[in-house]
Amino acid sequence: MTHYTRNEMMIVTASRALAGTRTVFVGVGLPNIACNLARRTVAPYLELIYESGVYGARPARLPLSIGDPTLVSDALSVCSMQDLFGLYLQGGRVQVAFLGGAQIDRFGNLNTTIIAGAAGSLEEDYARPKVRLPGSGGACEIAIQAQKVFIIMRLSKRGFVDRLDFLTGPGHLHGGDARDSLGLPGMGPQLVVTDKCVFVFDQESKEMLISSLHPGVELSEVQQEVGWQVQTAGELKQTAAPTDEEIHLLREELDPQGIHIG
Amino acid sequence: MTHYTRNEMMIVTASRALAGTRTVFVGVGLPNIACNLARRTVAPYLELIYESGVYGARPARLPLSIGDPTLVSDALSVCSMQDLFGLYLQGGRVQVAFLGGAQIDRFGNLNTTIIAGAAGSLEEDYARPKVRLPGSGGACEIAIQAQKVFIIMRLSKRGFVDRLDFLTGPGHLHGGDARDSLGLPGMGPQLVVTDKCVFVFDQESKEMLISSLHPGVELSEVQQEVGWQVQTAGELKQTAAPTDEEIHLLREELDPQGIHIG
Amino acid sequence: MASKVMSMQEAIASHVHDGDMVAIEGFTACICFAAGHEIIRQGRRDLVLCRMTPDLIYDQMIAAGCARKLIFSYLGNPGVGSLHAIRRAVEKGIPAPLEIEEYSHFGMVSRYTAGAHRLPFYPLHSYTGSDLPRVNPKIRFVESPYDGEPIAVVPPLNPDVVIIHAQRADREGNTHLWGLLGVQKEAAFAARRVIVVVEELVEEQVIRSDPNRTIIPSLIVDAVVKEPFGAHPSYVQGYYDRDNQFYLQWDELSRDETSTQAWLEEWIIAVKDRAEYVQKLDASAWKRLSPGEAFAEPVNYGRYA
Amino acid sequence: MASKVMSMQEAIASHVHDGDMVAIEGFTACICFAAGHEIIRQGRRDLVLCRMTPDLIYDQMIAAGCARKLIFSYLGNPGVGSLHAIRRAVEKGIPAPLEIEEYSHFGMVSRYTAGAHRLPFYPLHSYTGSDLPRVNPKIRFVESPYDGEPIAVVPPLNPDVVIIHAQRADREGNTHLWGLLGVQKEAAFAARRVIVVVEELVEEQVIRSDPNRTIIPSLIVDAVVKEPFGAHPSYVQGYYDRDNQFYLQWDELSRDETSTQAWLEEWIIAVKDRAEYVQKLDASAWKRLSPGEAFAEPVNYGRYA
Repeated sequence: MTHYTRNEMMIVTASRALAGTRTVFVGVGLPNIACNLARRTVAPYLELIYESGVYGARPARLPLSIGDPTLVSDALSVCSMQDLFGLYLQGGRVQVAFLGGAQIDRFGNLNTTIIAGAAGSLEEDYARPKVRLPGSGGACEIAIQAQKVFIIMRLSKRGFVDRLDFLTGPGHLHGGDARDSLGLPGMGPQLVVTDKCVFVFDQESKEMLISSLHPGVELSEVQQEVGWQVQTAGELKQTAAPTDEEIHLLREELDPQGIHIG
Repeated sequence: MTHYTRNEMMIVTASRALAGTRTVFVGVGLPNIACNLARRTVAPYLELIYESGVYGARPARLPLSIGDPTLVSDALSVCSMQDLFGLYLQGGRVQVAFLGGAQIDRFGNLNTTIIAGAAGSLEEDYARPKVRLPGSGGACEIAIQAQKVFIIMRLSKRGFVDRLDFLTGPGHLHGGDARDSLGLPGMGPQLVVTDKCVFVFDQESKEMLISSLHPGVELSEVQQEVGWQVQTAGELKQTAAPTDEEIHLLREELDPQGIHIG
Repeated sequence: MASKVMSMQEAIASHVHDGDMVAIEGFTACICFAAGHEIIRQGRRDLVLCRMTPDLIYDQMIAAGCARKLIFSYLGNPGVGSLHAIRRAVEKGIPAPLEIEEYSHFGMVSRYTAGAHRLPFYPLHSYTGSDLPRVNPKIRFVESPYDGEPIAVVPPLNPDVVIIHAQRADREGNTHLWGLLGVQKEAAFAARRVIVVVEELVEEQVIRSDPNRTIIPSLIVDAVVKEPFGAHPSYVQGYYDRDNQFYLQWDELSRDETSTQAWLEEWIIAVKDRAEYVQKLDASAWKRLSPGEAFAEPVNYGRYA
Repeated sequence: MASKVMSMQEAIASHVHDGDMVAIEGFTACICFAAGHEIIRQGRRDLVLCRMTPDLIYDQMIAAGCARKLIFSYLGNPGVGSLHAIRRAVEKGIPAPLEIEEYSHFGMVSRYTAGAHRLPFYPLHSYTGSDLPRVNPKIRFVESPYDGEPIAVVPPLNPDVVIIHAQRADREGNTHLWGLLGVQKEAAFAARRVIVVVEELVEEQVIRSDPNRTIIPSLIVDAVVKEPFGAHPSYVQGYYDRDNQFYLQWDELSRDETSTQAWLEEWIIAVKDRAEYVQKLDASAWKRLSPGEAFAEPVNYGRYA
């Protein structure tokens, strides 16, 4: 079996989660490659939707950003952002959306707004942040409206925190039936793919559970990078390693310059 | 001076009221010809807007309806009806709109919905009308939103009534500052052009007043066709007759088959 | 993706059922008469018909007894006069009483928009001072949380089936539409099922060459029907003109219930499909209705590989 | 109508004033850097800048001290990383404190839409459960009068000036735009004044040949500027590609306040206009950024005379 990188492991795992999916809301970078890989393997009818207004993209190169001209040329439809967010996302036409963030908590809530300083209150921390992050972009409504949310994030103690500095995009909020009781249309986060393991969410409590460890990763390595006492989902499995075909597609076709897979 | 028909008199009078206007919301038939005549005479920069989604039409023939393909070919812009009603009309970009109706009252309120039978209540008359008219179309929001409304209607006792059977498009409602107090964005009806005379509206009471009689028309002829005691606006004037040039444009260029001017 | 191409017969049989809420949209342009005729032929009953402007096609469907209710904003034979069959139903209950639910144009547009955007309501500056809210309790008002002023709202409209006629689509239903766009995009996205009917089937690459022209994506399309001249007597921009002679003829013949029924029998019931209808029309009609050519100036999307 | 064509200098001098609310829109595509640079050169102050994605152009304008406030939804160098100058302003008040007002993308789109449609608010399914409403009191909720459920709303956004870059327009400002459409139409209709900047000026007949492609009508346009390569380092579909080398270079140099100011001095202040900027760029840049040809398939609108 071919040697593979941690990024390749993440991408392949994310792509397999798209088996049978028809529509995916794509971010650039890793999710973009994962979706293009899925189209060539487990989800041949997958259509890529970009918040910039693109449906059915067929990028001839790796897009530089979410609004690259290669996403427009040869797309099935290109519309205004009002239509993209209103008709596609809010209209309930997006089955899976990929999101990431600077911080995630045990219920899959995401922070992409600020890293707090020492001010103490949310309002003051927001007004004078230690680190100003990019903000929501479309993440807030994507988290609320997409049928399912898949999260891709590298595992780290700074990222997997007990308490977010700011809640930008709602996951399962405080867990249980919190989403349903607020009437959020989407089902929220279903999967968190990291470079070391995969998490799913408990059906009842909606708490994040370790579902499988990537080959060669120990449970303690994961525990150590998570800011709360994390449980496993039943018997712990090992994530299936990338196949030769997947690695070949990634290296020869999808990212020949090794920008994202390296 | 060339002999002219009553319709030609109406069209020419309506066209002159557009002097200096930039945007007009056009209906088919008489208003369409009046607007095209105005473009060639008093309002060279007039742009025609049709509710079907057309801005800056340059019809190569007399349109058969408000959605004729000749309105699309060579137009400056063709958009969805959501954009037409939302961005142009509600956006406050329409200076003048032409409306008509089956009934009008002294405050310029219009009825295009039903002619009542004998039921007695509005709801019952509506459920079982004597005559079912076309309904609002865009008239309700046009009456509310256009900066100014010009009305074209043939003078008749059946049309100029003391009390509408149904209020489809609001004029000045019960008069005075009724529109303002309800927050309606447009100024409401400013002018009523008929085949016998022109009406304006009193600045304070907003009641319809005879402003000028067409050549050869007696005041009593007008009184007789209006269902309320109608006043004049100061000293009664005579409407200026069509010029030879206007008549020539109408007959040779705008309606060579005499469909509307006859 | 598998092709969704099927005959009009199959498309109506599979997707339009008794009691459905159906919208054949198209504002004066691209009105799919072929679909309406097939619905009549297949004898559908108790439909709730939605359309901004019912036009002749709903006059025919209501005369044929397909509908129990009509949701609309303008009841007219555009540029000609009344819709006599619908007036008979509303004024006299002939052939059967017809329930109506009435809006203004912008109200109907807004209902489809709310339906397409999955919004609980859509706000618009209309109806204030009008009697329409008195006869339609679905028209309501909400207060703005910014200035406290009231504004009218309408609820979403989500038809079971929306039928759209257009110039061209690929076999999956990615559809190019040009000329008047009406409310087609909003209606199609609001629908549970969408039937696209086109003048021409084209290769996917034709669609992909001009993605800004794709008004309806394959994602929301259930059936694709190729039906040339399927919008006659209405028109398709660049393909054929409105057959105004027919609009005038209908104004005459539809004033009488007997001659209306005779026309339905001759031109719909006794006709197998649109191909036969087209054959039955005077051959000179197509020549008379054919427009000259006026092509859009070229547009380069560029290759970015 | 008289021509509205003028130089960028005239357009900015006439239409952008100190203290104005200004939006240079364009989502990754067609970002009018040329206008932003001219605003810096003319020394505008106290601007309220609106943009979904401030991108490098607002990073430069804020570094140059033009703005007192920023209304936005995503602060990033797209595909690269942070906007360091804006971060310095927000985190450390360098060169001056910057007030911010923050939304999600759909919230910004909805604000422009409400502004363009003259609505008191626009409803969207967002913000429920998020902390954003806690730090932005303009995000509110209203109850649906149909089911009583709350839904988020945002107020209209009506900038004093909106600047749009596009492929082509006529001399009155009727503008064809293709590729990503972003929020340009809504922003332009929401504006009090509109400046359109284009790669090519064309005859009115080019625009009239394809009216569905006209995103912005002359009616709402105040100035038309012909400025080839005016969107560099962003891209214009079919004309040139994004200059990603510059996006990477800015990421490096803008980390430091001194090198940022040196770049502004060399590439904006010391440069007369966009023509000089284009000359100053490596000549090979345009070759490197030039896409291949990929034309839209023909479309016939027909002549109906």
